[in-house]
Amino acid sequence: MDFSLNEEQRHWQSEARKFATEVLRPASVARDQIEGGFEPWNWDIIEAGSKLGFRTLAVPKEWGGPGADFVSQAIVMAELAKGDSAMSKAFSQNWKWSHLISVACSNDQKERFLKPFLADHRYVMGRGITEPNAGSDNRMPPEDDPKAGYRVRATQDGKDWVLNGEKCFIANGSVGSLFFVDARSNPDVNIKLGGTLFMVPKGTPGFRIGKVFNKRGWRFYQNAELIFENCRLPAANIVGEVGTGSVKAGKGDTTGGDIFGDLELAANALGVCDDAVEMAMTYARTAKRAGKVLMEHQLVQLRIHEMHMLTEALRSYVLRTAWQHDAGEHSANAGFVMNYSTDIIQRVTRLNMQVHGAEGCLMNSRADKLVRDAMVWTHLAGDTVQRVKILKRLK
Amino acid sequence: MDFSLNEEQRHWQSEARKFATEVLRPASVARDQIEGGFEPWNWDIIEAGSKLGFRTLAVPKEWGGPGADFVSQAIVMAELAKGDSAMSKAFSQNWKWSHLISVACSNDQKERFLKPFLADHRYVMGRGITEPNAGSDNRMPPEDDPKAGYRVRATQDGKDWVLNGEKCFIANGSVGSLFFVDARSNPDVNIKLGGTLFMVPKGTPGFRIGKVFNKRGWRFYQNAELIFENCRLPAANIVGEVGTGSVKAGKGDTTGGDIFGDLELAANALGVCDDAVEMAMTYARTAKRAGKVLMEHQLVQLRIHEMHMLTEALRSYVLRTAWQHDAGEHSANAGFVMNYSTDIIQRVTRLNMQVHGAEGCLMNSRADKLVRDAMVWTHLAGDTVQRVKILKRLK
Amino acid sequence: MFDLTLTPEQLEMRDTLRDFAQREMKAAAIHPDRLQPFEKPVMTDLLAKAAQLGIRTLALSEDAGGAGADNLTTCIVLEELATGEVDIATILGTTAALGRTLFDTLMSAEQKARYVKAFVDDDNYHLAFAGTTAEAGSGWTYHRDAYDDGVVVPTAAKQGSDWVINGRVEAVSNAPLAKLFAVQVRTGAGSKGMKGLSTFLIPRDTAGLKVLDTIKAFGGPDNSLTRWHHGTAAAIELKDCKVPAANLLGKEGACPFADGKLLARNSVAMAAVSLGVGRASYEAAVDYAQMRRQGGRNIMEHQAIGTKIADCTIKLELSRNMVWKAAWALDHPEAVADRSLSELPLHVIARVASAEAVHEVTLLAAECFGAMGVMRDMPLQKYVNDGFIFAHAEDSDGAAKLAIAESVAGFQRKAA
Amino acid sequence: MFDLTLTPEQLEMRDTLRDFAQREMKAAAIHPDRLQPFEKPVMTDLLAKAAQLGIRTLALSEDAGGAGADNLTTCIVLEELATGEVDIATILGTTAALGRTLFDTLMSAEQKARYVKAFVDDDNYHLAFAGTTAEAGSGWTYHRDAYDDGVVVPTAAKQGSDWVINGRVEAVSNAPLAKLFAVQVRTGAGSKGMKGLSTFLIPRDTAGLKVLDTIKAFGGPDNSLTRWHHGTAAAIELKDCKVPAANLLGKEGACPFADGKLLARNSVAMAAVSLGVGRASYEAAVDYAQMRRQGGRNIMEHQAIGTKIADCTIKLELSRNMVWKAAWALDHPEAVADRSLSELPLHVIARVASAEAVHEVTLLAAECFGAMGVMRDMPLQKYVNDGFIFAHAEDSDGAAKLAIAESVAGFQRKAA
Repeated sequence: MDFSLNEEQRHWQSEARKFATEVLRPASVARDQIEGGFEPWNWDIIEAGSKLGFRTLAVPKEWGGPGADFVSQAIVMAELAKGDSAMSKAFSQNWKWSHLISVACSNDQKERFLKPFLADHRYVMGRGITEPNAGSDNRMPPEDDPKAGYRVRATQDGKDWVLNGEKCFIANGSVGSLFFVDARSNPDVNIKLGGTLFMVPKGTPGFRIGKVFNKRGWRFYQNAELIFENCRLPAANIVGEVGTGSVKAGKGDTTGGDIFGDLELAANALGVCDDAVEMAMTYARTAKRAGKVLMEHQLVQLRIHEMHMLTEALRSYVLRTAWQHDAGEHSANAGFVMNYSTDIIQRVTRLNMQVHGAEGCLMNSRADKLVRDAMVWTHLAGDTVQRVKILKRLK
Repeated sequence: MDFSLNEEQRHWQSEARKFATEVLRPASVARDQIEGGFEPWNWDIIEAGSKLGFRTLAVPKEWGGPGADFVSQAIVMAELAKGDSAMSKAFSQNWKWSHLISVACSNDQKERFLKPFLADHRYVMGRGITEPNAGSDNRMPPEDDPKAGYRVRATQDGKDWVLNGEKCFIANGSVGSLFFVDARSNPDVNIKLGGTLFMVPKGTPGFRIGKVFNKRGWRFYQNAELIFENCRLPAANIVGEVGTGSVKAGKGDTTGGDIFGDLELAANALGVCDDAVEMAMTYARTAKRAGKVLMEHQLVQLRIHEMHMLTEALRSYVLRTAWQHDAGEHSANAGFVMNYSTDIIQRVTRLNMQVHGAEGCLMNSRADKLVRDAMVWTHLAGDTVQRVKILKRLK
Repeated sequence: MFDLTLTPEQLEMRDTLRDFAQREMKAAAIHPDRLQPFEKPVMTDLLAKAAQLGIRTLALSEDAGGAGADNLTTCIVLEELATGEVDIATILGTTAALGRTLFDTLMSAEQKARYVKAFVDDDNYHLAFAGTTAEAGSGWTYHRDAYDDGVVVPTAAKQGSDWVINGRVEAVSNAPLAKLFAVQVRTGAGSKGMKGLSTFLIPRDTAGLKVLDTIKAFGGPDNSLTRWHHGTAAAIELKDCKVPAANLLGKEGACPFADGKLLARNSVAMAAVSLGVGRASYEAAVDYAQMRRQGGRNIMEHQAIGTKIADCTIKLELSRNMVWKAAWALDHPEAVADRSLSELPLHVIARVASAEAVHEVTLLAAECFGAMGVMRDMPLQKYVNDGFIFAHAEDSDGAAKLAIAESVAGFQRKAA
Repeated sequence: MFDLTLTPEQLEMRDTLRDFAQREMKAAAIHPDRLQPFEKPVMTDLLAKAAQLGIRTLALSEDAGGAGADNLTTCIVLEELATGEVDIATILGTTAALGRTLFDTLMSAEQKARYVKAFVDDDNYHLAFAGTTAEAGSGWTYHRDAYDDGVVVPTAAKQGSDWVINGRVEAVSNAPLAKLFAVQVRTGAGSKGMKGLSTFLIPRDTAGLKVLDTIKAFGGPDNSLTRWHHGTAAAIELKDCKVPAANLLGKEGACPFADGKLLARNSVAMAAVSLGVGRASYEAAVDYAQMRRQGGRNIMEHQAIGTKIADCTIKLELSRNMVWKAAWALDHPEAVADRSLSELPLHVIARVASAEAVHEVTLLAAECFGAMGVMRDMPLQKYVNDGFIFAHAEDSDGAAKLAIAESVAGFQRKAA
């Protein structure tokens, strides 16, 4: 057993730490305080990080990407998230789709989509699954209701397919150049049999962005509606086969969990927790109550103790899971560590807020921001449906 | 980074698993149900395990022991604890003292104590720190009260030292052949300056065992009073120097935490959690409520999900910490993972009890036993004094 | 008019019982010789003494010879009693609640005439209900219709003017002591679920009724099961047990206990008993924290211990409010009608909330004691165990919460 | 005699306010256009409308022209109001509580004659207290004597029959709206801690009194601080502010607010406001769970959601019991004397327990909404934020618990 990082992993760690400290963190609270759904976004930050390889980190070397392993990916996400959780996610969100392209797409598709992705520092991607009436039903389709789940309709018309319907809460929706869209090629059977995965580039006629959502947390990170009105796509934009369901089409599951998506949220949470621990320690060593610095009060000692303890537990679990991915070891840990990170990020950011306490009628803006960012995990990474679903991965 | 076990680690894992399954587990509940403080103890089990190397596991190879590394030690403790937590502790309790001997004792002392320890399958050891009025004060002596902490008196008389006083709650008290006893060679200064560590073999005149404690959990594991009435010891039985305090005398702390003691409890807890998860899964797949097996009820799914998730987080943290010990990496993780294991073992064993539920007026005896065993962690591994103390290890 | 004043009678009873619990019960209950062994036989002398204080017939109407105490008074009394010893409080609470239900609510005048005098006169006369209700474990059928296969009760067949009963009921509370049983049986051949159930009054000395061994510390194959209840319990066996039709309680096929509503009184009583255990552990911790010195001061003066004590204080305070509210509500259904109280199942909330709170309080209290919290000659470990039993009962655990959620949703279950 | 019946007047007020909150306040309060921006100015038209319903003068005695409502009634009203909008409930609750304290308890007849008519007649007349109390943050000095360096207040110097006040008070609740301030100042030169403090009545239009900008969403250097309170607040600045000696409230050097007891009324009122927020989020979740279909059924019918709803139900029920008890206790000190109530600081317990409960309830409620729980055009994220503010106030957090522990231990702090 050996927990030490290899040279490449250490390289990515120090690059990410530097970028997070110098670029992300200084912009973090300021962008969080910009009103609106789209407005907190900033292309310059994306471009700067892209130039350092953070946008394309997961693209295999044979396709011209950095081809970082999962341990490096986890480390980079955590380091970037310590600067700003939402900005970290804006980079890593691309990794799973570049991974999907390299694993599941035809060479023609790779030429058409992976190459431009690599070439353009502002090319980001997203995936459209959720719809107003299909949230958890996409994750865990009820056995007794074949019509449950996404309803965006894909109809064949000659050699083309025509999409109609709406997706909501789609990450990178307002800024993406390419979307993987789950649509129902056969509405009469369940989504595992009637679902097909399409690649929809920005600018395709009949495809437009609807409402951009204004969120309480992760304000930098974009989230929007996708609207399809007779959006026509060539059959060449289908990932895998028609009607194989999206997981199968994406050749998603080779290590017992989602290859990457679950680990992503856990690693990001780790960075937020690191940030919170550091904030709490710094504050507790200077601010005073009743004539003693906070760090001398047992109340505060116990809070910081818990923050540190939980953060180290999460770090251990994240790194072990990343290694399991790299080793191709079968395990359900990716899902479990994602759920776990939900509990930990929320507890740790709340303890950080408690350590800071209210100063009169005001609260430290970053302590408040971390709590709001952490709330996003509730539905992305740790709702009860996800927990039940992940339990089912156990043998 | 590499989490895989090497050949030696795998060897110890499979040996321990076999012994736990074939010997410990079948005896576990039966011995737990024997009345009395001493009576649940069984020498045959100790002897059988000793023959497989579990009593002497930590003794370095140069002194004729197996010299297993910390990762192996953690794995063995967890595997044995899955069979029976108290029995596992009865073995591992010896490791830290054999470690102490090999690190801090003179060659003469090694000859006199390490050799008989290796030779006799029934030779077990303990350490006497706690006294009726000195519990947490030994761990964290109050700065403003130099008299706080243990009070057993050591008075010099010619070349000998004479001990007087009482220790309580001493592990292996009723069965030990050798005890490391913390005594006050100078009662007027604090224990870091006035404390001296003595080796007291069973049978030393003036040394006897008092009350054997009858515990709610860990019933197999022994706990007793040690009574010193003009107990005369040669100066050759002093560990290190007079008046260096016991931690320093024991050369205890080279990795930022106790070398071994803290990890020990965390690894043991991991075994108990593994046991609980397996019990809960097995039960939930067969027992029914309202016509459905428990595993089909979300109530139960969420409980088992949490049990599994927390257990894997603990495993990750235990293994990482064990590796850090082996790598000589400075870290406070040993203490933190010990505290963490307190929270996890209690939560997981309670969830297991909840999964089992009351069957009429009866509860599964093993589910009940695990909860009782877990309660021991409260004061051994996770009270608030320990947490505050361990926080102070952070730089 | 909202008013939290207790009557002088309530205050006096509380004082009397507090005094009795502290002076007479506690020393015996937490004596190391009693705490250490696994078996803890009921302390029958103390049980009788408590009965002599009128607790057994506390809730029985004054007309019938009891004290006619309302549910709130009963809760106040049981909490105090339970600070002394939980099994005695449970046994008396069960008899007191059943006494009111059986004699004052369910029996015909003729039945009452036959049994009430002996009940009132005999300090050792206890009552037991052997049966099941639709409420038991209903949470598991959350938002589904009742599942009927689980309802297995003894069967009764008519023979002339008698009924002949056969079957067995497991784990009947108070059975080892009870002189009169209310036994739920199936009279409707072919009926299922809660339909077709009837209840018979069966005196202990009835031929064919056998009370089996009291449930011991360990049982099951290889002692694989551990006693997990308060009070005392045993299975009863009915073999061609002949009971006159006159002993039918209410109408045939309409067991008055079936819907569980009559047992709400018992839920609240058990919630009050749990409060007593929580308080005993809390008071022990407060005393100890003000005496034990470490870190240069009494440990109470450390923030970490102060926080635990405060958490206990809050939890007990909130639980008692809830238990008393639920108790008062049982006697005042008109307060729901006039919207002073909500329509929630307050007795379930009280039972669940107090069980969770007391469980946590006993754990926090034990933490204050360090290693002494797990030694068998000290009471803390027993309080902790008692707390676990409260928290992990079928009517105080996750499934019980689902019953609350069903009520919020206005869900009405079709009876099976 | 223990009785949980509400009076017809209490029920009627509850209905009136519930109706007002649902029909008039809610639509405006949770309109996406209000929810999305960071700044949420006080909805002054609704504030005035609520004032017209008599809430502002609710607790003021009838003699003085108010409704003379007791604390329980005030809590019932504020909870309902807060289900509609939390800032309005906070502002009105603050004014109502201070109204009773200032006019009915502290002012001399002469002072009352000067100010009460304007207060009663003017729907936009609010009150503010600018000062500190020994209770504030006392937990941090747990089991130690009071630490005095923290007490910094404006100073007052005698000048003829006037006092000249200089200084600044941060974050005064209601300051942006208040027409009359009760300002704590140090009159005793050289005095320390809570000794030598006096309180003056200072009308808003007094020369030298300046109310600074209302606290905005962001503040501090680089906007490093975020608004973290309910209601509305601002700093006040006093520059050579001349106040006649006749405006001294009570005796010089004996500030009636110093020990914090007078503000218990306000603690309980704020606890009631927190309940309203918890209920608003809970009711939203119940409605949504009965409408949203996933997994082939309304999500309410899934055990996981049912458990969350039940937990919310239990927490709110327990909190409300506690708040009402504390409210009633404030009006009935005799119930402590006759031992119906314990001597615990019930208002602190109510504040802490309801803050924690409401915090948890808002989080559970938001979980039922999935992604919609974090969208700014939906009310859930605001309820969650409101819940955080309640839970992380100085008087509802860890330090407040230590005040409870001190009371359990019977610790008496020497005032600094």
